[in-house]
Amino acid sequence: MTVTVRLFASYAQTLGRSAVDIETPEGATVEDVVAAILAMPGGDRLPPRPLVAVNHSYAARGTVIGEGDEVALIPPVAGG
Amino acid sequence: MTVTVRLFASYAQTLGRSAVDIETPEGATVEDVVAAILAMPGGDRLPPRPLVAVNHSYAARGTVIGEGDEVALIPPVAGG
Amino acid sequence: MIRSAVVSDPIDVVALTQEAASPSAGATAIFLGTVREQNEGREVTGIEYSAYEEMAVKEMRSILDEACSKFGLASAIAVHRTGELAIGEASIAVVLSHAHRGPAMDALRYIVDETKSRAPVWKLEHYIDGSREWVGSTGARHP
Amino acid sequence: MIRSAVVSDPIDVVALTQEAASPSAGATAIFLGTVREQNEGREVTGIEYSAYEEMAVKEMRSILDEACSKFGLASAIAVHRTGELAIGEASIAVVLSHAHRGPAMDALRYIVDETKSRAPVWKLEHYIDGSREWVGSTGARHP
Repeated sequence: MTVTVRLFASYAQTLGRSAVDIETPEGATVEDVVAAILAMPGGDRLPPRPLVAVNHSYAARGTVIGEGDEVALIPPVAGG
Repeated sequence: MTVTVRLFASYAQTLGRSAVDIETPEGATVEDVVAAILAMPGGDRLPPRPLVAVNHSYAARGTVIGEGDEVALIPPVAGG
Repeated sequence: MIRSAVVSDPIDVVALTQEAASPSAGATAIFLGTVREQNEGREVTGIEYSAYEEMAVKEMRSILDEACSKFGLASAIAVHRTGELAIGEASIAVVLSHAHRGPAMDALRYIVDETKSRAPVWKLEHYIDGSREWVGSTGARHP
Repeated sequence: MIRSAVVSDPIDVVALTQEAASPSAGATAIFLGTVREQNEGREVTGIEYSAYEEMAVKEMRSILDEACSKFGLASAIAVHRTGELAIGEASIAVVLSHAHRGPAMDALRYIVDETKSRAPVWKLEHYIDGSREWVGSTGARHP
């Protein structure tokens, strides 16, 4: 399946875009999606274990991604 | 000397006025002024050890009152 | 800007916030004490605040100065209102600014707590049955 | 009233304070985060805030709900602003009310601290020399 991963702030700048499409097998986890992004050109400039959100909530690395889930890499936050 | 003692809130209500003049000898302390007020008619309805301010600051019971000092009995505060 | 005041008009929080603003401040913390419709189970219709004004201004100023030296504030303003207040009206406002949020909130608590226990201000609560009562702490911390 | 929002217009603190008002509240506590002219020794000319809006709104709402169940708030509102902000402008406002002052200030700290560490919001600081830099914590507390 295709998983669209949203990118923000410094990560979007690093990869030069605000989203990437990743091809993953059924049952892929957050960990798998992160590995696929890190393997992309420029992915080596991201931290090795970025935070990930699935459907607008922080997700553990073992979380399984389903069809249609909204996935995002979350750079170190600095609100307020 | 004559010391004018200001009264506020429940104390003013208890004694029916907002100030009382007390005659004291030179060298009188906060303690002496309080004793004089407690001895007045209605003074027995005040607490035995009310807080006292001299010149707009809380004063210890041994503080000596000078000519022209502003003395006040301070009921339990309840600001805010 | 360090300032304390006792006022009879409604407190203008926007004006105080502008007054406390500082380009060196990353945090503004504000406390408003408001008249509650209920106290200790009794229905309140309003509160009449009175103060020993000269002393309240001086004591609140001392508290602000203490907070400035403890916490290093950019600015601090404390205003207490007196007179008849209706439910929801603000009796006290503390507005301060600091470079950082942690000490801003520490200072807010310090100023509010100290003002409540030290400023010579009194409240006469009015209840729905028409009765009135002086409300007060024991003030036991003072000399 | 429990509400979180991400907005691009200036934050209207008066409107939020009115929105958070409650006749059962004796205390209103407010925090404003403002852009400082300096950060870690560098002169700042402004900050560009961006957010993952849907998630920021949801995460801030979760934090408000947590604070309500921990502290029993009468109301709580958190608003984060995005876009280009000048020195002194407010990037975040937290406004809440509670029957009593102690838990009001406890809750204020909780909401501000949690929002800073959890809400997906980022800042790109602009410096006087024309350079720009992403500012961020490590966010190490998350799964």
